[in-house]
Amino acid sequence: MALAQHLPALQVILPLISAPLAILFRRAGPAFLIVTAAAWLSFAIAIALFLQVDASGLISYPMGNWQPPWGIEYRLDRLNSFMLVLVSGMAAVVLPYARGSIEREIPHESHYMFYAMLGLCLTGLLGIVITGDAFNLFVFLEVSSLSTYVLIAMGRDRRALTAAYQYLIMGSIGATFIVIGIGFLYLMTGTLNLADMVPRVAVIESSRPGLAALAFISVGVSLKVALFPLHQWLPNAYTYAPSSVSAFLAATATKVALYALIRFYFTVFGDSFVFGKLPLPEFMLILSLFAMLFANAIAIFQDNLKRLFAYSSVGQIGYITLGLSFDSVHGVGASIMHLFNHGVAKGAIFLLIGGAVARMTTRQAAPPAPTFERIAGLSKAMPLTCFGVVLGGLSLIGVPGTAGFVSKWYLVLAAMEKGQWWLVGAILVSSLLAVAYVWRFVEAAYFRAPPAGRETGKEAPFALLIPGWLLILATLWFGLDTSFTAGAALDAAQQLVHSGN
Amino acid sequence: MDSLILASLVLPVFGAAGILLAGRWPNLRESVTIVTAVATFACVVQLVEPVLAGSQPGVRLFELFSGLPVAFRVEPLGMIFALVASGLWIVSSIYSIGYMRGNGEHDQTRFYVCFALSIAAALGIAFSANLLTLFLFYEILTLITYPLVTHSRTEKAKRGGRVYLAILMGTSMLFLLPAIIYTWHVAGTTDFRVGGILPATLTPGALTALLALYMFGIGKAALMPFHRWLPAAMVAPTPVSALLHAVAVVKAGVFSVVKVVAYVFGAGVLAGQTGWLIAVAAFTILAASIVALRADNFKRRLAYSTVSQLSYIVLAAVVLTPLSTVGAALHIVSHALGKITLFFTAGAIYTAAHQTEISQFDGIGRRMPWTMTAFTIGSLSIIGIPPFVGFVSKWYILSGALSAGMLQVAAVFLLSTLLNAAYLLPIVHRAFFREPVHDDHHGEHGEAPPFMVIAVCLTAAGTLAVALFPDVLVGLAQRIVSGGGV
Amino acid sequence: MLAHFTNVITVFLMVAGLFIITARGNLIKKLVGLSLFQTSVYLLYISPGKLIGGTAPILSPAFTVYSNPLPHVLILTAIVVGVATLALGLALTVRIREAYGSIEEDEILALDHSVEDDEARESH
Amino acid sequence: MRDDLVLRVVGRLLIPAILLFALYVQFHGDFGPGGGFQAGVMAAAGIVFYSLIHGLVTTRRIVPDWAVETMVAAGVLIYASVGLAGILLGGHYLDYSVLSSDPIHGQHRGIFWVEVGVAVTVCGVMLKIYYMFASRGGAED
Repeated sequence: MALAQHLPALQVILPLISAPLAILFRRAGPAFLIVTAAAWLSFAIAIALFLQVDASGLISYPMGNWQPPWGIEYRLDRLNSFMLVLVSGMAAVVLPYARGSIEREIPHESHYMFYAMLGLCLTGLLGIVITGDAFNLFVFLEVSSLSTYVLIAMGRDRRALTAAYQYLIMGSIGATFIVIGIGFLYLMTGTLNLADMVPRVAVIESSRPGLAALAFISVGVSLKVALFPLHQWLPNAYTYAPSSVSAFLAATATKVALYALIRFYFTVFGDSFVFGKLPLPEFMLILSLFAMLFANAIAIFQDNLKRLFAYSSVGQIGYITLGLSFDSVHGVGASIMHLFNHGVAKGAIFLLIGGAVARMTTRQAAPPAPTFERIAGLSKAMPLTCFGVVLGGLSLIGVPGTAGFVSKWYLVLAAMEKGQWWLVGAILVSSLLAVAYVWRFVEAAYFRAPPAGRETGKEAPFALLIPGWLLILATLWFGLDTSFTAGAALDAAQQLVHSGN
Repeated sequence: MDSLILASLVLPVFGAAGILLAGRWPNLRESVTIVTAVATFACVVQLVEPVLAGSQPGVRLFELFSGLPVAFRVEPLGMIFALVASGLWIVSSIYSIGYMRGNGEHDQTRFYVCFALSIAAALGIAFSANLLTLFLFYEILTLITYPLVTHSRTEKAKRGGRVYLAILMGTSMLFLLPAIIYTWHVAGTTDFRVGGILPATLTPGALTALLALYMFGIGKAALMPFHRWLPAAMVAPTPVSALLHAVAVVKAGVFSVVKVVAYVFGAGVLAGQTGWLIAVAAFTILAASIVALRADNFKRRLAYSTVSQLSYIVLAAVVLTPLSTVGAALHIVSHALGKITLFFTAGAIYTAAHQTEISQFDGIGRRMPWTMTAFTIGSLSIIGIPPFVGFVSKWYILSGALSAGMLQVAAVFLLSTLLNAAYLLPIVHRAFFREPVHDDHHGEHGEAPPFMVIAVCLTAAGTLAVALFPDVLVGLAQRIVSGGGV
Repeated sequence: MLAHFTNVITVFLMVAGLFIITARGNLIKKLVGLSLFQTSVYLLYISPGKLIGGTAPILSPAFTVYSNPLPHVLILTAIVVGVATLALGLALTVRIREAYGSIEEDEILALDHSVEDDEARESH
Repeated sequence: MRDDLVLRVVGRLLIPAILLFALYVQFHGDFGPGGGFQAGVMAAAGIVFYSLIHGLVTTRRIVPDWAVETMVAAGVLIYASVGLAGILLGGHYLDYSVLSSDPIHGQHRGIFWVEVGVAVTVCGVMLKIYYMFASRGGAED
């Protein structure tokens, strides 16, 4: 069918069209239907593209029939076809959830705007992943960022506004750094096509502008990644955003930024330069260790569950960057796997917590912060929600049988291949820190008596429970059947890692 | 054959689902438990004959990592462990009914569900064909027993649960997991094979480090200094302590130790490398016995006794002679039968008399003759007095140690036998030969509920029966060393 | 010479912008800094695209030297993005002002802290 | 709002000229400096000028909020549909050459519609921003 060849374009265009359509209707119902349909279709497209890449390798789509490197090219390989599945899949799960959850969080008259912004955010994220053009990447980055700021600011708590503002400043600085870096690359190579850049960058990468480009891009993308210590914006943003937004961002936004990092480091500059000739791996390794140990330790002492799991995200991002710094097939593969596995698990946790919060919210007041005091004894009222959060937590810890275990296995294996036993220790210690914060939840939800005055006896609404549990089941599934995650991730790593170790 | 393996793993899981569904009707729920237990045991028993005959039926599920599947293979040692775990599940289900109802415990449905799932996990460990599968079920067993340990939901249970989880998860994550990954890294496989899988190129230093990671990583074997979780787990209801912390969980630990020593390292690789481990195990045996001697809380004394007895098995395994390996396998059975009897007694006394401290047991044997007789038999078996099964296993272990010329090991065994007697027999004496103290708090009481008494007598009889008819077990145990047709 | 000159300006704007963002507590001033910072990037792109003596890239036999149009196009996009960011930032500032009664960062933080203290007290 | 005769007269004279010039810039975009972006800003500037003279309330009656939002959305939709038309007519996304039998003509047609989309959206966004700020803090009178 002729349409099949246009799937790369449709992947991005469908959500892009859904956003203005949602605004045109100006009503929550149709807006929801349109954006959800777009998200589901784009999920289907992502799967189709993944299979297509799996079967026949690279796909290139020239936008407007301008052949690369002159025109903008959408380019799909193992890595980004895998990422597309994650991003669009999360959107497909989060959207039905959002319908139930924003009811209590956002005034009804702005619902259509919420859906439009979510559609736009999805467009941006998918665009970053699929595009083969450096400047286009920046534009999509800003599309997703701007819509994200709006989405975060829609939280009912006024601190959502300051969180969004903080993120706007940090995010814009990050994006501007990226665009400066891309500018240097363009000035030096005369091209914006990432694939076309590769041979030309190889010539100039040791020059001063080349290094400056790498530095600017590194810092800029790290800001979006929330790599420790550039993570300051993340805890507030995740804590005060509407539940569905927290879940979607936690699962996709930082992951897509990490994708951009991988793309620049491994494809454009080449890992043998970035990790072989520069002291970058040491640098990244130290930052990753700080993230894994400090952020996870900070997480233990949080009182607000959403903030706790936000800090946990910073820690888990440390795992991912640690894997990248190994620059080996298993290390990079573990990182790519963990992008996916952590995204799914963390998304599930935020969805389930959001369900619990929704149940505790009355229509008049702002949603209460899910503090440990408030969720004390919650397991009696919401057994399924609590059990789901625990299972998601087990994946964060990396208990066998969950998806987190698979990525941890490869990460430890990669550390062993490097002969770095102390790193093995650090990875495992940081997963023990995860045990500590997950068990704080367990003890609060299962052992403490419910606070006086809380209504008990009601499980979270099913419309909110099902999407969360769907992701939990996915976590368990990918903990046992790894042919999709590990297969794709290791293949992608194989394509990315060149340095021959 | 494959279906039997899978059935014995899946039946308890279905049983758990059934229990959950039948939660509202206690009689139905308990029937489901017992029917499931019997059916599971029946499945396991049917596997005995082929294994005795030398075949090792196996089944491969999905591949978790490329070349590293979740797979099951029934070999003689696993067969023994599975028989013990599933067989005693029946008895302890009967016992649980008496205990849970007698004490009016809350959340009984959750209790039975977790119990059934624990058994499934234990069987998974028993049948695992490689380290990965073993680790998978090992961790599941830790997690699924956590709700049982903390069943009472009190502050004390929470603290006990913390210790339990911290030590078991901590050791398995910090030591066991890297050990397994390292094994996979250097050997390219994690399958259990007779003679070991480690390449000969490994330096002695690396080998020792790896052995240490395994031995301390398998925290369930309760080698000192990682034994504290076991006394901490005693906050659980007694059926849990009895089946899980005398049989399923701790035996999963020592079972894993024996498997790792026999099938990952292999006697040849380890020869001469295990001196320090023998010392640690010997120290654990003696130190735990001495702690047990001083404990007044009945369950605490039993717990430390368990710690000590577990190290018997570790010690027997690392002596590395065929006889001692047979002894280790048999001791898994004999200690299971003996110790479950003792724990059942503890629960019976708690239910009937609400006593937990040994100093309160004066004259209790006169009121609870059946229970305390069973206790005496169990004690004698643990001490190793013929004609009970404890004697058989100790005999093999001792002969093994002597055949290897390890006199100091033999001495440790003898010394600890004396200590066993010293911490168990005074209880018997107290129960039967002291005048009961009459206090007004508890009033008169009689025997424990019938369900419990039946269970206690069954296991006590078991210690005798197995000692008199040991053919099947000894046959299986000898299959371990004779190679079992791999 | 010209290239050097623009580079100096670019770097000056960049540093000045970043300085304002970090050193000023007023939310509006921060946005001003952000705009300056972004503006420096426009210069960075545009100035190398300009050839002295070059003309607009419209093909004509009379000219042989053209300026590169691509940076202009890119920066047009970047400007749009910058405007959108600025507008959104200002809108947020307005709403922060409505919610907190202040646009000074330290005052807002103080208000937030007092709220968090209240929450903590409530729950204990 | 004070009624200022000079302003009103100047406004009446200038606003049509501004809007007309916006259209000129829009349609001349193919041949000279100009295009949808500039045209949209100019048109919006004309309306903003009107509101400075006649007040926000009056302006909002003429160009209501829903119309502004519709403009924002419609512009993007126009752009996206031009792209989709490319696919439907057998080319790639945003392939203008297939929009007409003659590729050059097709390019014209495509660019034209894309520029229309840009103009509509830009005008909408500008007004949206203006409304957003102007209506805050009691400025509405």
